[in-house]
Amino acid sequence: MSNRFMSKHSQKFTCQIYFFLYLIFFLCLLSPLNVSASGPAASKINNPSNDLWISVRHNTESGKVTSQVKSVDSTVLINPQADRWTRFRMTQLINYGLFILSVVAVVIMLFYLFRGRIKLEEGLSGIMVHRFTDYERILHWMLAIVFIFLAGTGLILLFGRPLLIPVLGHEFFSVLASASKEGHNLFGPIFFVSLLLMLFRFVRRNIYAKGDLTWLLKGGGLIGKSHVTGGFFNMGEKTWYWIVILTGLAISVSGLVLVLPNFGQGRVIMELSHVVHGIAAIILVSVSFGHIYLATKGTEGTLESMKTGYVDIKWAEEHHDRWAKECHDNDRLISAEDYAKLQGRVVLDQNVSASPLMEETK
Amino acid sequence: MARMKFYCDAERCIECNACVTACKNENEVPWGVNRRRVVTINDGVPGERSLSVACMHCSDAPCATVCPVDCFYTTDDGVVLHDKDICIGCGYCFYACPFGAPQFPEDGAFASRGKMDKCTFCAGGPEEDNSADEYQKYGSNRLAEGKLPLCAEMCSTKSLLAGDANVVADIFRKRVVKRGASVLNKGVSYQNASLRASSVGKDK
Amino acid sequence: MKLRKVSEQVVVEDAQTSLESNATTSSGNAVSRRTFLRNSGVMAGGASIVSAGFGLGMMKKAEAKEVEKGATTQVRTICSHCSVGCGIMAEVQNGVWTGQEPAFDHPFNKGGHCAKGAAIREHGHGERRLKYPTKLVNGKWKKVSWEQAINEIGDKMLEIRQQSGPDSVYFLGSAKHNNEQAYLFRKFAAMWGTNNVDHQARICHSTTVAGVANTWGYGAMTNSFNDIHNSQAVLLIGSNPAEAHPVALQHIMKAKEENNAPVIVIDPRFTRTAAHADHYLKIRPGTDVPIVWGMLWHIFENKWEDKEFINQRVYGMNDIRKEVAKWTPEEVEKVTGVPENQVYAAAKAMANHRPGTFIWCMGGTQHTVGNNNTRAYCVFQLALGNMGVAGGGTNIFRGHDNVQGATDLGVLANTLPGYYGLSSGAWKHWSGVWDLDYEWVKGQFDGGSYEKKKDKDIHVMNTKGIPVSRWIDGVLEEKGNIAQKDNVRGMIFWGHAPNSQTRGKEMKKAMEQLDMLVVVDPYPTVSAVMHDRTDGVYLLPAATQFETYGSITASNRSIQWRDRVIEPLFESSPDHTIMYKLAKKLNISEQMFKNIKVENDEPLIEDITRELNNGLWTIGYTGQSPERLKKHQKNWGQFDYTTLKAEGGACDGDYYGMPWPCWGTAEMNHPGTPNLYDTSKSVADGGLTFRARFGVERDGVNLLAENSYSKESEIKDGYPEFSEKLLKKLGWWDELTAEEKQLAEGKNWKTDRSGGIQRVAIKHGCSPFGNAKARAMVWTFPDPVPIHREPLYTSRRDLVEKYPTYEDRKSFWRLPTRYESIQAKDYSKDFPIILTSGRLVEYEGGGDETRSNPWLAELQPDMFIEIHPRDANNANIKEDDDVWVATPEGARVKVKAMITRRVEAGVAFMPYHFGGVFEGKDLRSKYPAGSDPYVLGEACNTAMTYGYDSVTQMQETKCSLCRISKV
Amino acid sequence: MIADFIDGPFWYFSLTVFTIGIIWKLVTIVFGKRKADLSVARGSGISGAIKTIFSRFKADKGMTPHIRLQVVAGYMFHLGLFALLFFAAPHVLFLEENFFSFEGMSFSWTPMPHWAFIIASEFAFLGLLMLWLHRVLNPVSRLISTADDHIASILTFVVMLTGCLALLESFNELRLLHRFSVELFLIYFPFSRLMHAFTFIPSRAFTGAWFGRRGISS
Repeated sequence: MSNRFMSKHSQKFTCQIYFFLYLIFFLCLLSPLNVSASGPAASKINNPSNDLWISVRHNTESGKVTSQVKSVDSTVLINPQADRWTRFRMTQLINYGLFILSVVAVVIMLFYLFRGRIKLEEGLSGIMVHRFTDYERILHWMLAIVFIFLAGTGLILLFGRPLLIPVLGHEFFSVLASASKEGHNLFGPIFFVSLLLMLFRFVRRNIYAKGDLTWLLKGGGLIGKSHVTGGFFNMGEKTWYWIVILTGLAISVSGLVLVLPNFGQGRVIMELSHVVHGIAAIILVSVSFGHIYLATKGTEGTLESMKTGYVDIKWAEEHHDRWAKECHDNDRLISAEDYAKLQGRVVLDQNVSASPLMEETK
Repeated sequence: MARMKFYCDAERCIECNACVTACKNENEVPWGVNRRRVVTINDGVPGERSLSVACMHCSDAPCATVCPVDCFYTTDDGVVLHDKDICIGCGYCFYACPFGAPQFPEDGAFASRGKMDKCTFCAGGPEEDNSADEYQKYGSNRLAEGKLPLCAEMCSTKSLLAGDANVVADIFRKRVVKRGASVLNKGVSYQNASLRASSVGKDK
Repeated sequence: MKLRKVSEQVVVEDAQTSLESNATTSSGNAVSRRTFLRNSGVMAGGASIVSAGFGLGMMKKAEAKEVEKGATTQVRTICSHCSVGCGIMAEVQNGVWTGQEPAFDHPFNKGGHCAKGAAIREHGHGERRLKYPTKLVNGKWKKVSWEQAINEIGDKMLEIRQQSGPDSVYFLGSAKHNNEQAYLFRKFAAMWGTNNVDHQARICHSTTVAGVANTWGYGAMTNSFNDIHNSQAVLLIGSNPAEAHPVALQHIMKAKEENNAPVIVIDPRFTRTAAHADHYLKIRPGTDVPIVWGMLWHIFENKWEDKEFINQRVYGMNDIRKEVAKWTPEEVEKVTGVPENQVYAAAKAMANHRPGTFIWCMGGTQHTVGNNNTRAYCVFQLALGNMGVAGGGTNIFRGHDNVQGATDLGVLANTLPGYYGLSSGAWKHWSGVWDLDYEWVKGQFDGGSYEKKKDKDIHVMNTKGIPVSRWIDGVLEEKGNIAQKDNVRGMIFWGHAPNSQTRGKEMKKAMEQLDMLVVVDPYPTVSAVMHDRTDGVYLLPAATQFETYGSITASNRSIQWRDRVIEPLFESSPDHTIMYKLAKKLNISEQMFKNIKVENDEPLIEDITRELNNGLWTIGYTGQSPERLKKHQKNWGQFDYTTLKAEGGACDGDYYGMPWPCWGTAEMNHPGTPNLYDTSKSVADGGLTFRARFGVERDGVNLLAENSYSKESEIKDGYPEFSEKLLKKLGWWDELTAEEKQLAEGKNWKTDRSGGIQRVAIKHGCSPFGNAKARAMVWTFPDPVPIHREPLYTSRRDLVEKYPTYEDRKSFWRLPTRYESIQAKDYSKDFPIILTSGRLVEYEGGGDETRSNPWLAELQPDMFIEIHPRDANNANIKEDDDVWVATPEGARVKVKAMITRRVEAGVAFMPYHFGGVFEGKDLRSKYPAGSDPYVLGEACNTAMTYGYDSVTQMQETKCSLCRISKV
Repeated sequence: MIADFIDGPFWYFSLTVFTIGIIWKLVTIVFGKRKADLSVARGSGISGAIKTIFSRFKADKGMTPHIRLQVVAGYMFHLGLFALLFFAAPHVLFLEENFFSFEGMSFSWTPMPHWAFIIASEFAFLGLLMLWLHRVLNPVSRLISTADDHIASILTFVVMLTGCLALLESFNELRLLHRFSVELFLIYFPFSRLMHAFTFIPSRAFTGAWFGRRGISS
């Protein structure tokens, strides 16, 4: 779908509408009703029809518009928004969306190539601290799984026509698309729910505090070797969190508007929701690339926190020095052996199984 | 190569809804799905005009442009049709169409949009012409029988015209000219006689 | 949990395609095209729009086998909705009505249809039809056999007859019957021995028939829809063809666009017709006479009238002048609310553009002064000389598809077929036609006498019956006050929607008081549910007009032959068959079907046609033999779109449908009369003069035409109606053949069954019924000169004194009838808003049929009332609010509010097609299972009030008073 | 080709395996040898059994605070799944057409409306995901889980997923996918912990009887 083609399309289509309307104007101008206007009393009688059809074209009639067919927007004769939405989706969303995503991907790849994996300066100590409870991790992974599923299906629907149809062919692609659409619609609400749980669970720890600014100034430690400070969550994580919450909510709400077609919402509302949905989704997906990279390949020791809920104290000190300090103070460090037992890597004996740490399950 | 078009003559349309029921009749469209509708502007006041609208079979159809599975195609007659075996009922065509032609069967809250349904210019679908399967999905295929859409054929006042764009245009042009000419012969129509009588005074 | 027959699933699925419905069926006939295809081995397609589950059937790719098509046959038939008479091409496949093609070559509609006509094929589904004879047994509907139903009904009728005389059974006929069935129905009543027989014409155009017939002879549309092509001006009053006769607009538009004919609409409501008019006058309901006199005032004032025409062909125009002189512009504006300049413009338009046609419908007829209105319209046309010319005339659009025919065939309480009246002469004539002994017929009637004429007893057989508009009172009125032996005890609704009649509340009471209520109809109708009876109700499923055949008369008097499209669905059977069964049960079939062949209980339609051909000489129903009618139908493409004349071809020279009068016998081959009273044609070619019906002179004034005569007339002046004597006087007697002479001896053009007199008269270019003047002044009516009288329930108390209504009548059509006693009381304080009613395009009549048609029902789901924004605001009503509409007689209806400027402030409008909800109570549960219409709603006539025309007992539905309040 | 295989032979095969498997399992459980209980009866075994079958629907008081998540998610999933299984319109029709139609007559029940279907499936998915994630992420449950548990969970998830992907009810491929997953599920069922769908009754009954006999309330 090249830009050139698109612009051609939209021009043609507008002409279409105008052709239709000019015909109507033509009729109005020549109908007896109006020729009379050019008759003797012309000065007194001006022709209301012209304005009428113009207002119809812009869907701004003043008079009452009715139709015996009672369905959504059945009284809208011409919806001028439709054309704009079409142009937005075809020339902007698809093209720029594809552009942004690929750029982000490339940038991360380059970053990895040049900066490589961010190792812990002092390496792993084996001493662990507890960071996330089971519930928190369950939430995270649920959101993650659902998000990836939604992103995948969503992207299929958005880019499928230009990218996949040539490969898969119409029939098979529409099978895939149908599945994607149904899945997308069905998992949307689950995403919404997990997002809300996420919001409540983590909001307290993600309120910006002092120190975050300096983190920002130091570029989160990515730039240069200098050391950055951070609490339980550092500036970067907080920002990511807020991006997820805000775009997520935008996506969810607009999504619900689209997925429930029959609460009488008009086409215009749906078109707008779709615009919001698309833009927000592109943002979230592209940023998530970064998150996924940093949490897995990007930095050493991070993935651990979401896998087991425990992190190496060294990792904590490096990325969340203030929190690490707390842990030291409250003496929440766990020896390598205990950790091994907790993870069930060595056979448990009675008293460990009764260890208070089991309470972590809460 | 003919280009099929609908045209509704607003000076003649009286909102009798024959086109709507004719469509239901010919294609047995279920309750709630209306491929064609009549819209009345300025309802109940002088200047009231009605127009019958359905799919306009645009030369460069936005529905076809946005369809994520590319299920639309344009026939040699310039009729815009879609393939229900490919349609996934996403509703994008519904957003893209300025005329509100695409219809979706809905069943209560959380309705999953079924396959899109719209005016086919009585030209059926991709299936074999007039096959039972085609009828099941798209309704009848009158074009294949050399007939025009029933809505236009049954219009009570011959307001709704359908057929080759040039022919339609000719018919309409003739009409307009006639309207104009007759006015010129007979002087001012009585639309405004009352106004004149009041303003100019009686010409006894 | 549900168990169901697999065989039923077909229908259930089918129902889903049109609507979730519990339609069960007892017949394989009732299938739509979808199911038809499915039945022949097609699985629902993968993309089936019906989203049902995914059992193998639904989910497998459609294994679409090509249906082995039984040859598709095309059947020519006629739309059964309004009186335009649109042609229909039905496509039938293996006995199933699978398609409908436009009849492009049909002269009336050129393939065009309104919403109803375009949805007519649904009759072939009949999902919500009454499926089998049903009887109400202590509150429950019970299926019974035809035999049992007929027997029980018959026994009850005989019992009533035996106890209270034949007049206690009321025969309520229908305008939906074809001519043969209508005629048979009237004959049935005669054989039974009562004049208590009537049908919708009473409440639709009876005032037209009376008023127009008494003005110039015949009470029918004088020209035709197609003839409007010739009109230079079109005036519509109390008529909304855009909704009631949409196809008529096809012709009006032609005149408007090609002749630049000004289209003028006079109506209390800015109708869809008005929206397309050039000039619109919004009058106060019930002020038709003033507005017409108001226009005439300008015409006389400016000397625009056609003096020559008036001198030659009009009697009593001077009396009119006197009356019109009173209607100065000021007075007109005061009464009608229309300012002078608008009235002037309308008058000028009509005067400048001649010939102009004058169209009216129920807006003019349904008033206590209905007959005055219709006569005023006629006078207006007479004054402009618009009568008897192409493009002129009074084009009266009738309502139902065959209301014209049913009227002509005398399904009326005051006449025998052909407007012969009820005189002994008339009875003798018909006894002759029926080939029965007059005394036997007389014997069938009640022996007593209800009325006296110059203190001479009049036999019951010669006294008018109770009109349909008043049957309620026939039941409820004190026995002593009715001029009849006993109250009405048994009602037979043979194709009538009770919700098309006013005073619903009293009707409910009446229905409950009856001994027996029989409904013969394809649908249960509101008659089945509006009452709270628990037994004594019978519903007999009649076949629709597409399941039988016969002739019908369109509004323009053309008679068309309607072919059978499909066999009767379910257990229904054609009306004439049911009539025969009942007649047989009542032991009158012998006489009734003396010269009609009956094959397994179905009388032969053609024989009936021939019999009525042999009797209706007055209005020339004699030339239209079944053979000629069928020939016309087969060749309807050969008739001219404007003149209706066939040039060459099988029907060369004929006018389409041989519009009556089609003089003489079929052998005479008269072409029919396209435009009545048109002297520019010879009578033999459809020309005519005004009928000499009212004598030759009055108080020394000549009533015959003066040097005006039809083309090629050998008598160059007026002449009286032809009779044996006149022929002898003229010396034309010997031109009759021997046989003709034998039959014509002592007879006149009406009663001579040889047709000789008519033949000879026409041979000499004369109209058989003479050549007279039209009566602008009808001295036999309560108001010889049409005058304005305020409605009974009027909001203009200030005008009551000057324009009072009539005095109450002691006995009028057997019943006491109230006028001034009602008008005396002032209701305008509590009921400030004028209430009027009318039609919607999607529905027709009582609407039971159309509301049961999903394609139509979807378009009009709610009963509503149109209210002006001012009134709405005053009552604090918003769009779509539920409102109570209360009327002075204590009835109230709950409807949705539609706020619009269509109606003037102080006026409200309701459509009258709805039923099945009564004063807010939904009656859906009371319908027999599966036969409830898709759409139910309050019947506007539940609230409509008392008021009847002073001549014909036409009901007043167009102006009453109401109070509108939010629920 | 494959379609016919899935709709035909394989369907019947899986059905047979399923039925026979179930019956065999239950039989072995019910009529399996058991040590005679020599203890002196302090109460009725029957009543204990019946009591326990129902009492076990409620989580143990002491445990509740620790397993709130599992309980909530567990109920969401099981109830949702039950509704989907027996009241989804397509399933009702399928069952009617394939199991409950005998010559001319057919038996069916009112399916739940579309919206209810959606809600039910949302619940089921939410519950299943939570449970499985808990199984993976909680060290203890991870330890006590075997491959069987994971396969069972995933298989169930796949069945549900494919079902929902085919929601438009028009692409045969998707229906086949769903059906195929169902068939795998059926074959796997009798030989896995999925049997708990049937066995939870006898197991509870036995424990209940055992306790009841000893007069232990459970």
